[in-house]
Amino acid sequence: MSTSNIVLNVNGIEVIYNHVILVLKGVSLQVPEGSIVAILGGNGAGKTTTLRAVSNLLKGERGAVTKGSIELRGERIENLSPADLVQRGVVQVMEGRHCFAHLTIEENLLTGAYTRRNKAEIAANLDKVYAYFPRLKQRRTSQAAYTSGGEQQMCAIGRALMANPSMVLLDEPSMGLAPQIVEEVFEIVKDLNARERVTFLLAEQNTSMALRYSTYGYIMESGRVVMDGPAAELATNEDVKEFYLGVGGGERKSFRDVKSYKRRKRWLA
Amino acid sequence: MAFFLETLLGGLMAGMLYSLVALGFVLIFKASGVFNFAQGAMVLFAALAMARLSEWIPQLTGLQNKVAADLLAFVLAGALMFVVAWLVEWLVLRHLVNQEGATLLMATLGIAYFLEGLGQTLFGSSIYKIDIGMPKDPVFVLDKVFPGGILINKEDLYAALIAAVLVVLLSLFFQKTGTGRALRAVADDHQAAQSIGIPLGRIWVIVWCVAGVVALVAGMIWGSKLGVQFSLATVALRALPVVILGGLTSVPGAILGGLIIGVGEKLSEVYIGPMVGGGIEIWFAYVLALGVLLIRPQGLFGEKIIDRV
Amino acid sequence: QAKEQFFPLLSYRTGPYAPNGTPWANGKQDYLKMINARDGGVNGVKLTFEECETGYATDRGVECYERLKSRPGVALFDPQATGITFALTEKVPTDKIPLITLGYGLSVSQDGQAFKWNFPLMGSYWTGADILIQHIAKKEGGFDKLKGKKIALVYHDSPFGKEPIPLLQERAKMHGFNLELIPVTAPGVEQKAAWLQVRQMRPDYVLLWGWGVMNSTALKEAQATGYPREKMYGVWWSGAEPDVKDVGEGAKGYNALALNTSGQQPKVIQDILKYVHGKGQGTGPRDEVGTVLYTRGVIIQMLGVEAVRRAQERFGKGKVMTGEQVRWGLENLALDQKRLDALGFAGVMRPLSTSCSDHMGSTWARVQTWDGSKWVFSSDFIQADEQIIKPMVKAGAEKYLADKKMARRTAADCQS
Amino acid sequence: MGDAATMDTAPPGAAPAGRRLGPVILEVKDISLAFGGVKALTDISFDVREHEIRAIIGPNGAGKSSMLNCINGVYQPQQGSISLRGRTFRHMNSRQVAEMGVARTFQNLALFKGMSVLDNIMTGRNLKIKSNLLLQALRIGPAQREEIEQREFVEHIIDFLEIQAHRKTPVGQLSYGLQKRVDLGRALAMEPQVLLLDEPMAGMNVEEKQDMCRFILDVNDEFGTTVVLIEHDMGVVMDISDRVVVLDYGRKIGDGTPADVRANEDVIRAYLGTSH
Amino acid sequence: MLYRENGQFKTSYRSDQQIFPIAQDRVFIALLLVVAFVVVPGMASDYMFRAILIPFLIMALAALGVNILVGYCGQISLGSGAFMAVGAYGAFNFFVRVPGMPLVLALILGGLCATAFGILFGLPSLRVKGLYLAVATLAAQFFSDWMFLRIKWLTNDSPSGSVSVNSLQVFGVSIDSAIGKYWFCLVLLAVIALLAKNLVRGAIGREWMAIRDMDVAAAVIGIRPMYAKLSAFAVSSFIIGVAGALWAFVYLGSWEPAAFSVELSFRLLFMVIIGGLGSIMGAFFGAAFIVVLPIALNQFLPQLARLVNADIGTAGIAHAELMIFGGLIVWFLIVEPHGLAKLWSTGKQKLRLWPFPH
Ligand SMILES: Nc1ncnc2c1ncn2[C@@H]1O[C@H](COP(=O)(O)OP(=O)(O)OP(=O)(O)O)[C@@H](O)[C@H]1O
Ligand SMILES: Nc1ncnc2c1ncn2[C@@H]1O[C@H](COP(=O)(O)OP(=O)(O)OP(=O)(O)O)[C@@H](O)[C@H]1O
Ligand SMILES: [Mg+2]
Ligand SMILES: [Mg+2]
Repeated sequence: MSTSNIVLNVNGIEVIYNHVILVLKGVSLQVPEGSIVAILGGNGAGKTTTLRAVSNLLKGERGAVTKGSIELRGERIENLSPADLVQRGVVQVMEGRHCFAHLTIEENLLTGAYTRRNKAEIAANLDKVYAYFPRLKQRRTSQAAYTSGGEQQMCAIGRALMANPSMVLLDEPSMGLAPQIVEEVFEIVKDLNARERVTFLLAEQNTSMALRYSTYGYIMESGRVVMDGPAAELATNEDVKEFYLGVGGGERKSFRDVKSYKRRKRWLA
Repeated sequence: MAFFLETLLGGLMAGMLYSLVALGFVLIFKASGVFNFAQGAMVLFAALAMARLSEWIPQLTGLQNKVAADLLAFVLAGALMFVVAWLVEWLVLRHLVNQEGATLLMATLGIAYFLEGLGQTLFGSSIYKIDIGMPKDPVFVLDKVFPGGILINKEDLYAALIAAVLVVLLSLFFQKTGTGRALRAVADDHQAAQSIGIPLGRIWVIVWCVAGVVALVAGMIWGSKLGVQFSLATVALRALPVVILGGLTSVPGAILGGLIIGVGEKLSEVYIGPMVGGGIEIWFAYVLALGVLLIRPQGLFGEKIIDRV
Repeated sequence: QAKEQFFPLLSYRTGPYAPNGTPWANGKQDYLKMINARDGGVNGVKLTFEECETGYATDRGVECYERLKSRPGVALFDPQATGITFALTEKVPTDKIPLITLGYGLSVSQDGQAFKWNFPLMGSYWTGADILIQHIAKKEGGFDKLKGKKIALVYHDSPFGKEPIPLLQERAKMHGFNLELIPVTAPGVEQKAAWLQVRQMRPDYVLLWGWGVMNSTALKEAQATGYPREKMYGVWWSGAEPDVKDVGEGAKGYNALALNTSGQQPKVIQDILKYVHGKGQGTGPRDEVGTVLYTRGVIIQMLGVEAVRRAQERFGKGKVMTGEQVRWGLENLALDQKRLDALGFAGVMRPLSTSCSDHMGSTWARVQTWDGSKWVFSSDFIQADEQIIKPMVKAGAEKYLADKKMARRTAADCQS
Repeated sequence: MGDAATMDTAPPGAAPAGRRLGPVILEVKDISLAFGGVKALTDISFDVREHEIRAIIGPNGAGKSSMLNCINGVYQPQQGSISLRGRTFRHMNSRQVAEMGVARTFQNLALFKGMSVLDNIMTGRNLKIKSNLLLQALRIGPAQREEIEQREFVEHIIDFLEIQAHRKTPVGQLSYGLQKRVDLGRALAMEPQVLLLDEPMAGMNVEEKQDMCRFILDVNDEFGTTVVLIEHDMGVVMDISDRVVVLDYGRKIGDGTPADVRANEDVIRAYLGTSH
Repeated sequence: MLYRENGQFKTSYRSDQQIFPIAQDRVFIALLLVVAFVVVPGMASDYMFRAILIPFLIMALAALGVNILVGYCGQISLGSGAFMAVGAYGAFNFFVRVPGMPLVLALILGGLCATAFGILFGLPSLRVKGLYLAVATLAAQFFSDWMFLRIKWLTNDSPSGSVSVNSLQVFGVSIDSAIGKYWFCLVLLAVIALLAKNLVRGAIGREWMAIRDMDVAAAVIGIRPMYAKLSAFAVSSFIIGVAGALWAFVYLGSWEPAAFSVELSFRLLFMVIIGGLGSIMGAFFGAAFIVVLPIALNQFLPQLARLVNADIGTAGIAHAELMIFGGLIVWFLIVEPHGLAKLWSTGKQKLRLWPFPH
């Protein structure tokens, strides 16, 4: 990677929750302009925390970046507010949906365009989101709380797109979505990336998908980056294959045949 | 019959006055999901400012025209409420993003104490007068139909009008503008709102400021009725069943709730009270609100309480 | 060790009753300052004081009491609130500190043989109510004219407001007038229903038993419902400047009981202006000096100081008195007109003398009327009817003693 | 906890049962559910047999979660009936359902946020606790014993889910995936006969999913727990379920063995798409 | 380095389920009890007892009760003052009407009256939630204010509604002295706190918390919302009722209905929020904060003013007190939104890691 076109540069950050719980222990990563970068890792590895640190949503969780630096296009952003970041084109899709429960789906989407003024563009964008997720159009007048889990997830993704971002932080976008929608979401990512040069940083559990669509990957374990490399390389790495793709040692094993569940291997103990 | 009508009217107008205070609660609740305990203190603070400024301005500037002085005092008091709103955001709310309702509630309570102390320090704790030229004496209408006529209080009538205008304006603001939508979003989920670029700080300043102005109007009207002093803050307690009955999130609800509570408590006090020794209106208001809640747990116009799994 | 007699001052300068509490508290403080400045204390004993803010809340009041009661040379307590009075009544006998409740508190505590430590000086709500009824009767042309009349009591819904009811009921029975009770929920900011009821009943007179914001609100509502203010009679806690000032013209004609005069003419007030305010040591603003409640504060404090003086006469001049000794002083006050004149209270109040059986000392008051800008007296001093009140006090006191399983004080105890 | 020796890797309790399917334990008949104009479910019928792993699949908003909510008594369907272990109900009552041995996990986390992991899972055992308020207050005799028994049981679950380190952490502070595990733990703590799982593996990576599958198969094997599973990962569904119901827009469009369903045209069109 | 749990292996669940699993905590609590029972009585002045310690103990007890309802079961209550009043007047009636009624029994009966009242006004909680429920409880508050003023029988026919008790005895021993009252309150508080702690860490406590956090999910795992909510109302109002009776009998001695006004209800709610919702410890911190701080400020501010030679007068002090008090509330919340109890435990956690920052 050349350093010139790096949009996001996370440099050795340490994150502490509640003044005492140290969660990230020096995480560094770079996201080049126009790329799709994936963060992979097991539950509790710190993926979400990393994304929150970038989008500055840590404060609401009583977390703080205590060491290291985060730069967006060369500008230090640790002290900006999340709203400032959205102004600079960085939008996060939060894990676990977080739709505005009392607003309808359409209101949710329109709220996503809060930072924009041009009515025509917003309307066009809304149509685009509805085109991506036809299901949302059907449910546009329901209050978000009363839509299904997958519908909420689509709503959250669509809402972020309404801000017309230049960089999107996606936290587990595939969660709760039906397979073909998952596929579609990644196609949308690819599409936006290719056509509008939107940069993506995504945290995913669906490793095979993530590696298929991303350009570069970081693997995290208990608050550290333990491995990184171009997506294609990672996809062929034996360990990754075994633990993240479930195809260790040749063919995909049936879930029925995996034997014991006490065989976890970690890069770092 | 005449007396019944009188009581009814009296109740309606008292209700409108409650609504004015209730509006302040609704605004802030709608915009941040916080039940603002400081509303009563804000009413007091605003009224104190208004009362003392309208007294000081002629003294300091030699302004003789009373209307001009009052107007200036109103504007200055409004500006003061803006400063309060800004300080509240800057010193309190921004540090409590994404915290639970109870925490925020408590914080507004801290604000309430602070404002009560500050208000009395700056403006004194005696009884002060706001005289915006409201007519005090009663008028009697329909004296052809009923012996003695029906008593109407002009002051209350004006107050009710002002309240109605405020409500219409605020309803429009909430229903029709993007900011209104953003406010509701903030109330639902601070973090998600932040994540899509809604500047919580600015939103809160706006809302607290609007609530401050509503408090100022309420304080002015109540103040001209009661005189301005500490007890004004307790008016909030009478407005509480109104908010709850109307629904915490509904501006029109605050009005309708006010009318129902106003009428209910006056009728009960006048007709049931004497049978049980009187003094029942306040608990009756609460029981009335409770009765409605049992049928509609979110109040008449409140947003449905969502519980989903 | 300087000789100092300590006066704890419970007061409320914040909260709903602050507008009334403040001038009252200022008067109490200024009098002590004045005595020190003018006379150097009482026979050389300096008077010291400390204020403690109760906010009219009982628990804060108790805290203040506990804090200040063990100061050296503590003379007496004046709780300034009915609720605090109740709580302290239980505590003072053990601590042996007298409690003065001028014009408020428990009406039955007039009976000093039952309530050894309570001094409801100058009047209780029973005497107040009685005087009002007498005054009304006189206006109507005799007690027999009261028959069939309607008198409404609009009262603060608390023990304070309820105290006069038994007496009024007694009087109603005697003279055949109808007593209507209209409670107002504290603090009294919302009275529309009450006044609608008044309008419906059309009573001949309204007695107002309010405090703080309730008074001015009542007057405003009376105006708004067109009830004639001339027919309204307040107790002495409903007849001060803060109650009528911001109602202005609307309160014209309203009457209230007065225990004392107001104004800056009396000598004692002049002395305060000279010795205290003149030296820039006034507690409150200068133009508040001599207002109704301020003057009442001055009187309270004067009675306290005189009790100390009286006690010194018996237990040793120039000594610091204990609470018990001050209690004796309070029980043996004898302030005749001459003495009052000498103290600078000429015309301010009626003479007063207490005894073991009578802790009130005086049951006189008169009626004043607001003329739109100031209070003017509209009756002579009227004395409450002992015939009616005595038996009630006695009965109440007996019940109290029985409940507490205590015995009436003996004659010997009265001597000590 | 130092005392690992006494803890096995799988929950004790019910006696092992065979893999063979038993009689119908849960039967859903003609269920229809609508919210205003939205028809979440239309005339759905299917049955679940004892010891079976029954999957429910379908596109987003098909009505899968709503179906579970009907079984749990969270929603009251407008039409139809549900039979559970031989008893037929028009409307289900949550408490009764729980008492009859049905446990459930939730799609959107429904944990008790303010409570620790341990306490969350312990609530799953509450139905087992018999001592009254007074005994609990005094914490003597049976109350104390019971509490310890339940604790032991819960520790096995914690061990299994590998959340020992978080035992005393408030669940609100856990990562999403860990919270899902706790949710499962809470359901397991009820020692259910029927376990309703709503997307238990969302937010897990393959390795974790494998563990989860292993576990579901184990409880199913060893204790004969019947499992109703909603899952979007077709790999999982096809591998471990015995029969699959497919919903689409509130209607049932397929029902049968994984192989049947995979071949069903409607299902392919509505849900599976071509890539799977 | 002193505060470590390293090396304290628990070999049974019983030991892990103790109230204080860490040895240092146990020592600390034992010391605290010794101090409270023995050392304090030896050192405190009469003023300390009567004006600070006794009200603190009683308010802590009341806050404990409120915390069960609000903090553990999540039912916002603004009617605690009413429950205290019912406890006080209930106990009073038993005490004066039944000859020879022992004090402790009267207190318990008063508590039971409050329980009944609490359950009655808790019934709406089956349908009404959150802030809306506050209305139901406020209805209780204003109704009780009215009831004790208006129904003469309840106040033993005292014309003004004020009543009094005196010469209190426990098992034949007079507790009129400050120390006696202190010990009496302390014992009651300690016992009730222990029982309450047992409840909240037991099955019923988990039910309460489950209802608080997510009632639908709680119902699905078999918790009956009705039982959980009403039992919380019952237990909580019992404790609050006993506290109310103590407040009346022991602290005030003579009281009127206004002693249990809505302000008291608010204060109790503040105590539990400031102290920490859902924490027994929090009730103590909260009570200390709300009871002691204003008194401390009230005494400290004049001295401070004198120091800088400013005479701000009692009014100024009272206002400054309000401002500082409000400011401190906000400040504490910013430092730790979950209350002083959480601050305390975070502090302990830091201590555990010390000297390393994390
Ligand atoms: N608000 C919080 N307070 C305290 N600890 C937290 C908080 N949020 C997360 N943690 C802790 O930080 C660690 C990392 O959490 P994070 O949410 O970043 O993991 P993740 O990689 O996103 O996992 P998952 O895949 O399960 O979402 C976890 O151990 C978690 O318990
Ligand atoms: N309480 C409710 N009020 C209104 N509509 C509802 C409610 N619950 C569910 N719905 C609607 O019913 C439909 C089915 O929802 P359900 O949650 O059952 O879907 P699902 O199959 O679980 O989808 P997913 O896979 O996305 O979780 C959705 O369109 C949803 O919006
Ligand atoms: Mg995550
Ligand atoms: Mg679902």
